[in-house]
Amino acid sequence: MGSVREYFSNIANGLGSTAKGMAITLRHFTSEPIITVQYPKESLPIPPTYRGMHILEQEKCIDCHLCAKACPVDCIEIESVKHGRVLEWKKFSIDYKKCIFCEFCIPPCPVDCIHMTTEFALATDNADGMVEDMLTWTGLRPEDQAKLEGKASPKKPAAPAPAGGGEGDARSRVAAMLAKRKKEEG
Amino acid sequence: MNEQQLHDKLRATGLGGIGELESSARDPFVVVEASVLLEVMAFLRDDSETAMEMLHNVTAVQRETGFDVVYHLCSYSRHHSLTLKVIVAQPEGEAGDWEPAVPSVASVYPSANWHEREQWDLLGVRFNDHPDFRRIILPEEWIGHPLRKDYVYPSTFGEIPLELDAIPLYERDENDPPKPSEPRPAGTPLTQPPSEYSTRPDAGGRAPAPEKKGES
Amino acid sequence: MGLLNNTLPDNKLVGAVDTAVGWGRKSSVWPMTFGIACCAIEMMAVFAATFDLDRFGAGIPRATPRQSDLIIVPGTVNAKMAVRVRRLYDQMAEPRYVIAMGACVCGGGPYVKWGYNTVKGVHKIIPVDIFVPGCPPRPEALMDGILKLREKIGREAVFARRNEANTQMNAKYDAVS
Amino acid sequence: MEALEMYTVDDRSDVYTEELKLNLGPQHPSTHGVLRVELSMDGEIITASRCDIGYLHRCAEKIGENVTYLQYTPYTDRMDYLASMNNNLAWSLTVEKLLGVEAPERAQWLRMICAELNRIASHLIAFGTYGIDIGANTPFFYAFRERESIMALLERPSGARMLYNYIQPGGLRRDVDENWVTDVLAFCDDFEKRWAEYNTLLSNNRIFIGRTANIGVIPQDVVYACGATGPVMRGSGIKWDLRRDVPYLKPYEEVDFDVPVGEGTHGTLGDCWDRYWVRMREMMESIRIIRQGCAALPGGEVMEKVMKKMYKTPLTPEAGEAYMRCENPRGELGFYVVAEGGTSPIRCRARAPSFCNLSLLDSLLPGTMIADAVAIIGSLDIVLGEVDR
Repeated sequence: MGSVREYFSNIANGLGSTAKGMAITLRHFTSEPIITVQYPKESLPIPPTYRGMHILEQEKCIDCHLCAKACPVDCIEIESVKHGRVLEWKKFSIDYKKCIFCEFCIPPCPVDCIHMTTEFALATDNADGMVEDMLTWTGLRPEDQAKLEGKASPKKPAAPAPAGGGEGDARSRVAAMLAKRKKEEG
Repeated sequence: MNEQQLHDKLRATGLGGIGELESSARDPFVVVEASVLLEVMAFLRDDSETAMEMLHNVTAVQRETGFDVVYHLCSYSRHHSLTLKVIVAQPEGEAGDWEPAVPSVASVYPSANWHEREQWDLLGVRFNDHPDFRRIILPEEWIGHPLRKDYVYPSTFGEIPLELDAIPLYERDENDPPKPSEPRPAGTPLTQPPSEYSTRPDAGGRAPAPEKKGES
Repeated sequence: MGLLNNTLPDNKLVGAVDTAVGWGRKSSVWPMTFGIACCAIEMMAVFAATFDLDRFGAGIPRATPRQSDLIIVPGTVNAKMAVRVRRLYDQMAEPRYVIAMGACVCGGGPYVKWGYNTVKGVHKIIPVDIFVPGCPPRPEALMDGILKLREKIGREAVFARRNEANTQMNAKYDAVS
Repeated sequence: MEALEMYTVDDRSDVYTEELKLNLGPQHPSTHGVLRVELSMDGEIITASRCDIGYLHRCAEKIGENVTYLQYTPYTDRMDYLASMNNNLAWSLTVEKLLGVEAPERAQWLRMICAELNRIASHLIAFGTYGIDIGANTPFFYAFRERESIMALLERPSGARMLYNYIQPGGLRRDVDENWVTDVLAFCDDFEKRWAEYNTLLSNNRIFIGRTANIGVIPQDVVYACGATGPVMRGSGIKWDLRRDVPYLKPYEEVDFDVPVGEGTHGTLGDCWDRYWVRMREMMESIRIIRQGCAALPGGEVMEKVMKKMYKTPLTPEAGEAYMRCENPRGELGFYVVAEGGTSPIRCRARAPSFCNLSLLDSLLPGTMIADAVAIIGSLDIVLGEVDR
């Protein structure tokens, strides 16, 4: 008889504690704020320190390869020809198939030209499409070309770096770059 | 007890083959002959003053002259720890695939079981009288012990391609199977860095020369 | 299906069927409960309340490959695991889709150089539809990948591509294994 | 074992059972990753089990011998990916021990706060997935909601959601922003209310107790013999916590907290419920530590000045070796590093807590029912990334 009572009291206990849990769920259903983020329309707030896709301020870059050296996975490839202080760019690519977003490429830069942005949506259906080209132009810029051909004295640097912190500049460039990417895609 | 007292205690047991307390490294350690290892371990575990209840870690280290097998013991009731080391020197004229052997301590500390299997798997150190001596992490058919300094990186494992530029399985032509790639020299990584700049010249670990920077 | 494809004219009716079936498929992409490594935690975050993949009809992770349409490969695939991944993929019913999540699965990631044991990208083993790089990708990035996959499914002709491609691929795989 | 004898040595000789080999995993929703267990079954009773690991082996120790000390920090993230902050901390402390430097005071306090926050996040995953293992789906959603808040907090200074790479040899990569401490304290207040709800939802649920109490009992001598640490050890009633007994960070000496141990509340000491309950109470202890840490947080630098140049020139410690133990959410993580000069160590061994905890499994499973096997694996709370490395 006792075991039968125990059996049914166990069932009653189980149902009771389940009901308590359901009460909590019901309370959350009615009174808690909605936490779901409707992703394509909105996104979680991303802090400005977020380690997303890189951005390169090409006119500042002095081709020192320190970022490539610091990279633990060798995902940065740089290729350029130096004409005195003028640089002829061939390649500056980051392979997002390898990149682990560790941010070790940022602190060694002596001229502070490589940054990380908050861009994260890199999904693609192309196996070779994850190598991003960071360059805004390749080869020489027209004014450098003219100078080199005219054997102008290389007193002035070809592209004077903008004075002061380039933070705002980099951000606006990110915006432009993202707009460009969006345009290409759709 | 500190390490010095533990060492004195060990010496007082009268067991031969217990070396000096080396304090040259950051963590002091005691070098023990392989022949008395089990006795030393059993003493450290059973003595009420040392009371080393747990074998925390077993590591094998490959050095140029041979192998070190390092045991980290710690006591939870007495709040102290001790590092023991067995040094197996590489005999003259032995090739790179030489397998050192030490006695297994799994009979004293069962926790050594998996640790020792892992060291065999990755470094090729034999543990004699181990209860279940086989690979633990890598597949049974794996060739070589990857943590050896002269390990040759494989390009495939069975049919599974392991190289970055391998042809995918489903794109292979059955009439024209891919040629087996050239065996790479020992110690060469699977992918070469894209340019001479993007790897550290002394990444091999042993070369002590600090890097010279052009910029600074 | 190839027969149907050859005999049916490319008319409005077939187009309408294509659209309808494509809409049905893309609105119920059921992923498989399959976690390997770090990325699996972010994948679980996508299934949880904050991101709620159920909004796209993909929120019912199935425990068996037979019932699932999508395999998200979240985490490093090594030599021992690659055989299992291949087998899981083989067990899935057509139409089946693959999302490679994370840098390791897209092309080796951090283990590309010294990883004696890791497969440098799961597309060496199974055909991949969408790559989501990142280490690990944010949940939003994975959802971006799933949205891209939905677009891709919607564009697909029902009677054409996948059957042909997969029969050929399977024959080739059977030959090598 | 009693149950085993009851079923195998029975007199119903007309009931013929055949031994069945069952593979649990590597793809199985309740093995917490890619663990494979070969089970020999007699009906529903497990007679023998054999663990097969290595499905997530990622060559971490080989990589450690080939990259610099700083570059290895992101790889430690990927070992125990649920507690990256603690792994970073253990690695940084090992390198600091090797170099003989010490992080500034503010960095030490921030390290402690971040590590404790991550401990809560890690235990939340253990709580949520354990619920799923037992058959309760709802706690998973609650756990992930709170985890998202922690992710958001840790993302602000570190810049990543999961694999932070924030604690580095010599200190922290950057200081926290000015509102961070306030937000952490607000989270603490919020979390205490949620924690009470968790207990109603799962801990005190009658069915949950029935599934976990008196299951998978680990006696104390087995804990020592198999080298189990962390909540598995404390669940068996051994009061040991490196944070209290061998403080590896200065702030741990100054803050006041308890070490929860299993008490055999629902029957035997050291069962699955005890291990689960130790984790739940550890979350509250972490909240206590975080509160005290936030109150006592000093000002100053967060990175040692001499260490800042490591980003450009790789660190080159002198020849030597160091072994450092840290209390991770899953147990004691030990890094053993042997340096011979040069920019990389010649041996970099990680003693992973999950690896040792998992070695218990083969001795725990025989004699239990197949449904309890899932409860036992879940209560050990393993992370396969750490088991295989």
